[in-house]
Order: sequence, then C-alpha cells, then structure tokens
Amino acid sequence: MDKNKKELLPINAVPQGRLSMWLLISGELVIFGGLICCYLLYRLRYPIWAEQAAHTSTFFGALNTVVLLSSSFTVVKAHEAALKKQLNKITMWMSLSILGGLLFLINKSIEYTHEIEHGFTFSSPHLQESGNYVGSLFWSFYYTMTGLHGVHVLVGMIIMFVIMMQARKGKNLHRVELAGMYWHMVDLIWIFLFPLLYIAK
Amino acid sequence: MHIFPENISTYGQEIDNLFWLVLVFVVIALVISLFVLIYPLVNNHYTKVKKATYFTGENKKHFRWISIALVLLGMSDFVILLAEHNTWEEIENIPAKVDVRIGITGRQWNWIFTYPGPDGKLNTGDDLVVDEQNSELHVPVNKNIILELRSRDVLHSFFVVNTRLKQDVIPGRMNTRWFNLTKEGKYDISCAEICGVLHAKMRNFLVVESQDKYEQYLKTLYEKNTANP
Amino acid sequence: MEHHTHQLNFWQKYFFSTDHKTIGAQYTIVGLMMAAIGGFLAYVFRYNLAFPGENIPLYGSLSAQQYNSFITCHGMIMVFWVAMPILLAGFGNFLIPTMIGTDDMAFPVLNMMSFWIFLLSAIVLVASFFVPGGAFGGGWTMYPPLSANGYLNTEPDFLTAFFSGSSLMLVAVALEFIAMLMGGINFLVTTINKRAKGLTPFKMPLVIWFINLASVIFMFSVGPLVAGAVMLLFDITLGTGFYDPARGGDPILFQHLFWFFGHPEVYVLLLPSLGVLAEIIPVFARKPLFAYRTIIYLALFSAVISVVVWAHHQFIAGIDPRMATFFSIGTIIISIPFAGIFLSFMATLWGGSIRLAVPMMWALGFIALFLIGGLTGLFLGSNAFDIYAHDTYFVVAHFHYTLFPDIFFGFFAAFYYWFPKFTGKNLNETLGKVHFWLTFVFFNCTFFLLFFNGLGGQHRRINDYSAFSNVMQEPYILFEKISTISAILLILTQFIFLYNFFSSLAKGKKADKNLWSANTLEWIADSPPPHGNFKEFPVVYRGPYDYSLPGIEEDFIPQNVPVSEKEKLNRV
Amino acid sequence: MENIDNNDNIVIPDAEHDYHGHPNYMKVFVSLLILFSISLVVGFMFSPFLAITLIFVTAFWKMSLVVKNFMHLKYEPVLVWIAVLAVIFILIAFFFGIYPDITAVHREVTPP
Repeated sequence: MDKNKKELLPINAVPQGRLSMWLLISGELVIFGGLICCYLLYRLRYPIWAEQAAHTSTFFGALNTVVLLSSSFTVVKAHEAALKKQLNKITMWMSLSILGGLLFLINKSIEYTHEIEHGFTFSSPHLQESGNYVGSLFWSFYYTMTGLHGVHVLVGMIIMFVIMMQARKGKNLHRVELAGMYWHMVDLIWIFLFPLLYIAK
Repeated sequence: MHIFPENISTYGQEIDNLFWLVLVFVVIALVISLFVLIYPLVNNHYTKVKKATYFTGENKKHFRWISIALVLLGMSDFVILLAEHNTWEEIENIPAKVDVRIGITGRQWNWIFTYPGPDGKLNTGDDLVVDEQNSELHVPVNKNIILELRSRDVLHSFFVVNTRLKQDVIPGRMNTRWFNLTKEGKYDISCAEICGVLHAKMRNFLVVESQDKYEQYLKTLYEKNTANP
Repeated sequence: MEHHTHQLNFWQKYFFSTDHKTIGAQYTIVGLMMAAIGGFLAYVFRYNLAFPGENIPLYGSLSAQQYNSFITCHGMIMVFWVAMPILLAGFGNFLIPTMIGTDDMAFPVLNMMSFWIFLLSAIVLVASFFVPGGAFGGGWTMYPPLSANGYLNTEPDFLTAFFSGSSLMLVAVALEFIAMLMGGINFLVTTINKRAKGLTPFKMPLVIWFINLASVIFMFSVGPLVAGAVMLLFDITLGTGFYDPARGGDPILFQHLFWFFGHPEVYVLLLPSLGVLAEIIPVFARKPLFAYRTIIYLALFSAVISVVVWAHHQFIAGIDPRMATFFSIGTIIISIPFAGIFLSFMATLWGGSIRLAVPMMWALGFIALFLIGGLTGLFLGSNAFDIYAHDTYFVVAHFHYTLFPDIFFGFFAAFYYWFPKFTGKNLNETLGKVHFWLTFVFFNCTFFLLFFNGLGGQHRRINDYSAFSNVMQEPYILFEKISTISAILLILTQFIFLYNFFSSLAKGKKADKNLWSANTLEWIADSPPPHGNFKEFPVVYRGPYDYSLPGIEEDFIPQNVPVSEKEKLNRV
Repeated sequence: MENIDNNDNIVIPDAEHDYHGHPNYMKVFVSLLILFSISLVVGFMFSPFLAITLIFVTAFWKMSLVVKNFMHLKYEPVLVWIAVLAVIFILIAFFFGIYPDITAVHREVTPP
C-alpha cells in the first residue's frame, strides 16, 4: 500500500475483527481501570498498607512480569509469522505464548500458596481478629485484582489455544493478531498491577 | 393550601424562596417552549398543495434563535447557581458561634440522641444517651445547634421537614450540620434513605422548647441515667 | 448479493435466529414482558400507598419487606430490563442494519448470544423474588452497607449469601451489562464498517448516530461499576470489606461507582429515543431536520460532559461541598446541549406542513412531557434546594416525567412508525389515537400531583405513612389516591395497545412499502424486509432529511436517488 | 449539505492482508525489558517519592510501547486512538471526581 493511497482512506479503515477487539479492549480497560482507581484511592488513604504490601513477593512479581512480557513478544512474532503464512512458526510461537501463560499461572499459584500459608486470604481472618481491618482490606484488593487478572490470563490462553488449532490448518490466520491483542491487554494490565501491588511499598 | 410545610429554621425561608425563584424561570421557559411547540401544530396543517419551506438550519443565521435561547438558559442557570450558592454555603458550613452540640446516630430503626453531660462537652464519658423508638430530641429555641450525625449500621438520612434540613448519615464518618430553630413545638424526624424493612417506622420527634425547659429536660435525663445506669 | 435460502426450521427461525430483525423483536418482546412485570409491581405498591392495609386485588396483602422489594425491582426492571433492551438493543437491532443499508449485523452470532445472556439475566432477576427473604429491598441504587450485610442481619455462609436477593440482583445486573456491552460493540462495528456505499457519517440518520453514541457512553461509563459490583458481590459472599466502614472500606465509594455509571445511563436511555424523534418529526412536518449537524455536535459534547456530572445525585450524601459546586456547574452545562437538541426539534415544526399521524402525536407528547421533566430538573440541580427535595416525591415525579416519556412515548412513537415496515401490516389509526390520548392524560394525572406531595415533604420508599403527620393530611392523601387510580387506568390503557398489536398482526391491511413517504433507507426494502433486507445493496447520494426540496414535484427524495443537475441549481 | 456529490467509497482493508507497517519487535521487547529493570532498580537508589514517580513513569512508558507497537496502535486511524484515549479521560475524570471524598477526607472519621 503506497503512501498516497493511505491518505485517501477514510477514518474507518479498520477490519471489523480488529475494530471490535479495540472496543472490547477499551471496555475491559475501563473495568480494570476502575478497580485500579479504587485501589489507588484507598492506597493513598491508608499509608499503613505499605506494611502489608511488604509481604508480597517482589521476586515472583518480577518473574511474572518477565514471563508476560516475553509471551507478549512471542505472540507478536506469531502474528508476523501469520502474515507470512508460515504455519509451523505460528504454532511454535503461539505454543510458547501459551506456555508463558501457564508459567504465569503456576508462579501465581505458588505465590498464592505462600500468602495463604501466612494467613493472608480474601478476608484475612487473623488480621481482622487482631483489629487490623485496614490491612485485611489490602489483601481483599490484592486477591480481587490479581484474581480477576488471572481469569483473563486463563481466558487469553484458551482463546490462543483455539485460534492456534485453527491457524495450524491455515484457517482464520487474521485471528492470530486478534488473540495477540487480547494477550497484550492482559500484559498491559499486569504492567500496572506489578508496581501497584509489588514494588510501591 | 400551603405548598411547603411550616418553616421553623432560620435558613428554611431561603430554600423556599429559592423554589419560587426557580419556579419563575421554569414557568417562563415552559410557556415559551409550549408556545413554540403548539403554534406550528395549529397553523401548519398538511396540505397537498402547499409544500413546507425547505430550511436546513445549518448556518449560524438560521440557528440564531436557538443560540439566543440557549444563552438565556445558560444565564438563568447561572443566576440560579449564584442565588443558591450562598444558601448552600450557609447550610454546609458550621457557624462560628456554637450554642449546643448534639450527637445524632442512626440505627435500624430509630434515631439515637446524645446530649452533652454535666461537663458540657460531647463525646465524653458522661454523655446522656436516649436510644428508644419514638423518643424526643429536645433542643432550645433560637440557638445555633450543631448536629454531629453518625450511623451505627447502614445509611440513614436525618430529615426534619419543617427545618428543611436533610443529611445522609454514613457509617464510618461523621457529618456535621446545624440549624437554628425559631418556633417552639413538636415536629417529626424521619429517615429519608431506605434502611431496611422497618424504614417506614423510623420516626422520632423534635421538640423545640425554651432554654429553661431544655435545661430542665437535661437535668431529668441526668437523674434518670444516674438512678438506673 | 447472496441469500442463504436453505430452509430453517421453526426453532432456528424464531428462537435461535441470527437475523437482526428477529433478535430485535425478541429483545422488544422480552422488554415488554418485563414492563408488564414492572407495571404490575407498580400497581401493587401504588395501591398499597393509596389504600394502606387493604387487601390488594390480584395480589393480597403487602408486607413492608415486599413493599421494599417491589419498589426496588420496579426501578431495576424499568431501567435495565425495559429501557435498555427496548431502546438500545431493540431499536439498535431493528434500525441499524436497515437504515445503513446492509443485510445484517457485523457479528450475527454474537448478537444472538447477547440476547440469550440478556434473557438469562432477566430470569435470574425474576428468580430472585423466590429465594428466601425475597428480592432485594434496599432501593435500586443498591447502596451498601444495606445491600452488603445489613440486609440479612446474620453472618451467612457462602451459599446462603450467594442465593440472597441482593447477590442475585447483582449477578443479574452484571449479566445484563455483559449482554449490552456485546450488543454495543456489535452496533458500533456494524455502523462503522458496514454502511452502504456513499453513506458518510454526516449522511447517516440521527437515530443511528444516537444509538451508537449511547453505546459508546454505556461502554465507557459502565466499567467502574462492573468492578464495583464484583467488589460488592465479594462483600456479600466472601466477607471482604470494600464498602464496610468497620473493615476499612467506605460506603461512599460505591455511591460514586454507581452514579458514575448511573448518570451517563440516563443519557444512554435518552439518546435512542431522541433519535427516534429526529426521524419522525421531519417526516411528518415534511421539512428537513433543523440543524442536523449542530445536533450531532451538541450530542457529542454532551456525551463528553455526561461523565463529569454524576455527583449531583449525592449532594446530601456528605460529599465534599466544593465538589458539589463543581458538579452542579457540570449539571448546568449539560442542560444546554439537550435544550438545544429539543429546541431544534421544535424549530423543525415551524414552517412545516404537519400531519398529526399517530407516531407524530407520540413524538410531540414526548417533547411536551419531557419539557416538564427537564425543567423540574433545574430545581434539583440547584444544590441548596436539593437538600430539601432529595429523596422526596418531587424527585419521583421529576424522573418519571423524564423517563416515562423517554421509554414509553419513545417506544410507542417508534412502534407506530416502524410497525408497518417490519411486519407489513397497518395498525389501526383510531385505536392508536385513543391509546395516545388516554396514556397522555393518565400519565399526567398519575405524576403531576406528586410534585406537590414532594414539596409537602413526603419522603419516598415508605410503605406506610401513618407515622408522619405532615403526609397524613389533606390534600396529600387525596393526591395519593388520584395518583393511584390514574396509574391503574394508565396500566389498563395499555391493553388497547396490546389489542391493536395482535389484531393488526393477524388481520391488518397490507402496508405500503413507503407509507409515510420517508427518505431513509429502510423504506426502500420490502415490507416486511426479507432475510438480508435489500435485494441489492443501496447506494447513498444524499442526507436523510431532504424533504420539500424546492423545484421537485414530490416532497421527499429517498437517500438512494442520485443528485440531478437541476437539483444542484435549486439548492442554495 | 456540501458533500452531496462526494460519493466516496468506504475502503475496508482485507483482514488477512497486511495493511499496516511493522516495527522492529525485538527492539521494542528489549526496551521493555530495560524499562522493567529500571523500575526494579530505582527503588533501591532514590528517595521513595522519586522512586515511585519513576516507577509509574516507566509503567506508562511500557504501556505506550506495548499499545503502540505490539498492538499496532501506531498504524491505526484516529477512530481507534479516540477509543483508547477515551479510556484515559474516563479514568482521570473518575479518579479526581472521587479523590476528595475517599482520600482527602477532611472530616473526622470515627474510628472503627
């Protein structure tokens, strides 16, 4: 597509799959953004949350960030392969991305196990019993935000798997990019959750 | 027939006046718009012979009547805002001169009234608490009364029709409002925010009385409290 | 253009159809059924208010708990299960593909799925009446702590808490949001990508603009509330404390989350109906819509402003007084574009050649009633007076004067206008007029007197006013009775509509293809439009409102008629 | 009605066709990793306030890299930009509308 032609395109030159994906992503970002705003407001209200945030494991958080960033990279490589119709490469890159998601969830569950062992659960009864209600609220937010994000990771993995199965037969190759976009959104949310929950102590 | 119930607070009249002011604007706007709406209906019936005028209204000259109307609307809105702003500030901000401070706490389903004890201060150990259904809130007449509004369980809303004061009470935080009542008598206190099954039964009384009677009431309350603690 | 002519069986044709018209009809019919439920609830609690303690015909006696449930569900149902499916999803499904000249939605299967999720949400809501404790009874705003834990008065286990009225209502609302989000994305993509050749944005009918704008507002404002609803659900079922002040939370947060969506929602409901007016008024005034482009700009402007006015619902909730001033300025600003839109509609009538057909009567009735509703908003927008009027019947009357015309007058206008198109049958004109006048009169009798009750200090959501001396006096008791009787008559009037609907459907006269002589693309298709709508995709050459163009014999030119040389000379 | 003759076609690119350009993904990925390590390291180097500011600056930077390059927002028309920027506008309106009531509560909050 030469440059002149591009300028002639009307503003709406987006294929409908991509357009609907963008709209879905903006809708999802508002949901997560609302949740993050609520967290941020409480975080500013209760500086005391820092001592609870200290219990989160920066190591696991950082590891997960690297995992998600890399899987974002692999999925965009899959998109590149899809444009060149290299079916084997698509399968490879997408499997790597799904593996990344899996790794993320495994990390997350190890992390959850640690935290639950220390008594930090959805409503953290031991904090409530000792009168530290504010501290228990931090953990409610922690589990809601990471849990909701985890659900999105799982959904993203399922979507990628389904589309990979289609793409390796050469069907619906353009959907590889759409799955990728959804996965990038999952990554994007984590980019904000990580500093909010793990490093801003 | 009176539009408003009897007013007993110092700022109540301002709120009533505000209503009349806005009503003037609303009636003028309504009459004009209904005329604009109905006039063509009466005059421009459909005929096969005469076509309607072709008029897109796209340029500024065509739009000028609407622009003028919108500017007028904006201006009258602004006038209303200016007119009500002082009243709003007056009600929201606590006056410097505090005569009586009373704690009011909502619970399912009655209002709890807390008077300062013998030390004259609220929120100390010797406060006098009345926590009964249909109990009375006694306040002296012509005094600045500061209300500390709290809630014990869910949202309620402290509403005395005759004082024109309404304020939600929210668990976990205290709202402060005030009134200065000019007329003695007995009035209803209701809850204006749905608060559960017996929301309709959440009614207490406001008794406005002279300073002497008020002090007398506090004294008997104190004696009752010390008699059976 | 290809048609899939393979035979569909009964289920595929009427239930699991992917055809936009069938889905639109499904939305509308479910919406009307829910309206019947909402209307019945209204009848029961209105009867209780006028004749307290008496046995209610067709129901029995009403307890305080049931009264609270009924007012709550009446509000919920009317906003989320009547207005949303009829105005947004129903109109959107019927009108968008036909008016932009295409065969179906961009994603027909997604469209079908969104309807079934919507139906599921309606079923969950109705089911909540039958769980122990009944449907939630704390106001449709669902303010915690009442919805979170004050409602059951116990520390319930997970299952009991999950199957309680408040939790099921939240689940139903969440499902409804998902359905409408899916529908909204579908509308937007369809409108952006599937328009007929030549149909540039500024040649689109206004109703398409407004439905899409409503979808956009909905999509962007609902997010925080979805998050908030999840948090509230966890508060109910898992014992967290997001809104529980005893556990560090704050109930005010939910109020903000709710109204951040709740106020834009008002415009989500209003815009599709305004779009319908914009279609009907020019057709029956035989005149171009006044200031078409300006209306679009005004609407875009108000869509932006609509997300910064929400806190005027919370003036007395103890929010920061300076913020209250800020939000009341926002409220004032947003009144101006909507006034501009209504004035433009009225200006369209001037110099027109007006046919008072049934759709036009509903449209004009809408404007007349909405004027009262909108102008009484000025009282409530001034925050000092709102201290007194908040949560009284003044507010009740005010929002019924805005929402009733919006939902029902808007729907009936559209119904009488497009019914011949989408069924191919004519409606009975006389019955339509009777239906209009009775609805108009009884509606006013129901709600106008309530303004006075509100000014008299009658606070709302009370099943029994016997404790309050300011209400238990004349004329307020009389007003309550008049209002109730009118409300019952208003509900009975709707049977005329039902009769007209079914009898016309069964044995109505065959409708002309373009019986109102309108310009927009749906009138080019056959009546009723077949699967795929158009025989061949239309090409658009002109705007939607070219009525009574000088120098042309007919007083309308459909959008797909090419522009002639002669016409160019005549056009100023 | 000046566009009366402007019978323009709406050209919707073929979904399977590569209608946009491609950045160097490896470069973007490496810069993402660099930014990420910066956000990890600053916590140990600067005062808390500065560190948090830097952490969020890098977070926003990472966001823009992902959205613009991986999601190809760079190559999208205005319409998509509006959809994405609207999210930010909405969230800013939401945050600052609520800030005074939740965080900057000036009134006495009764202890739980």
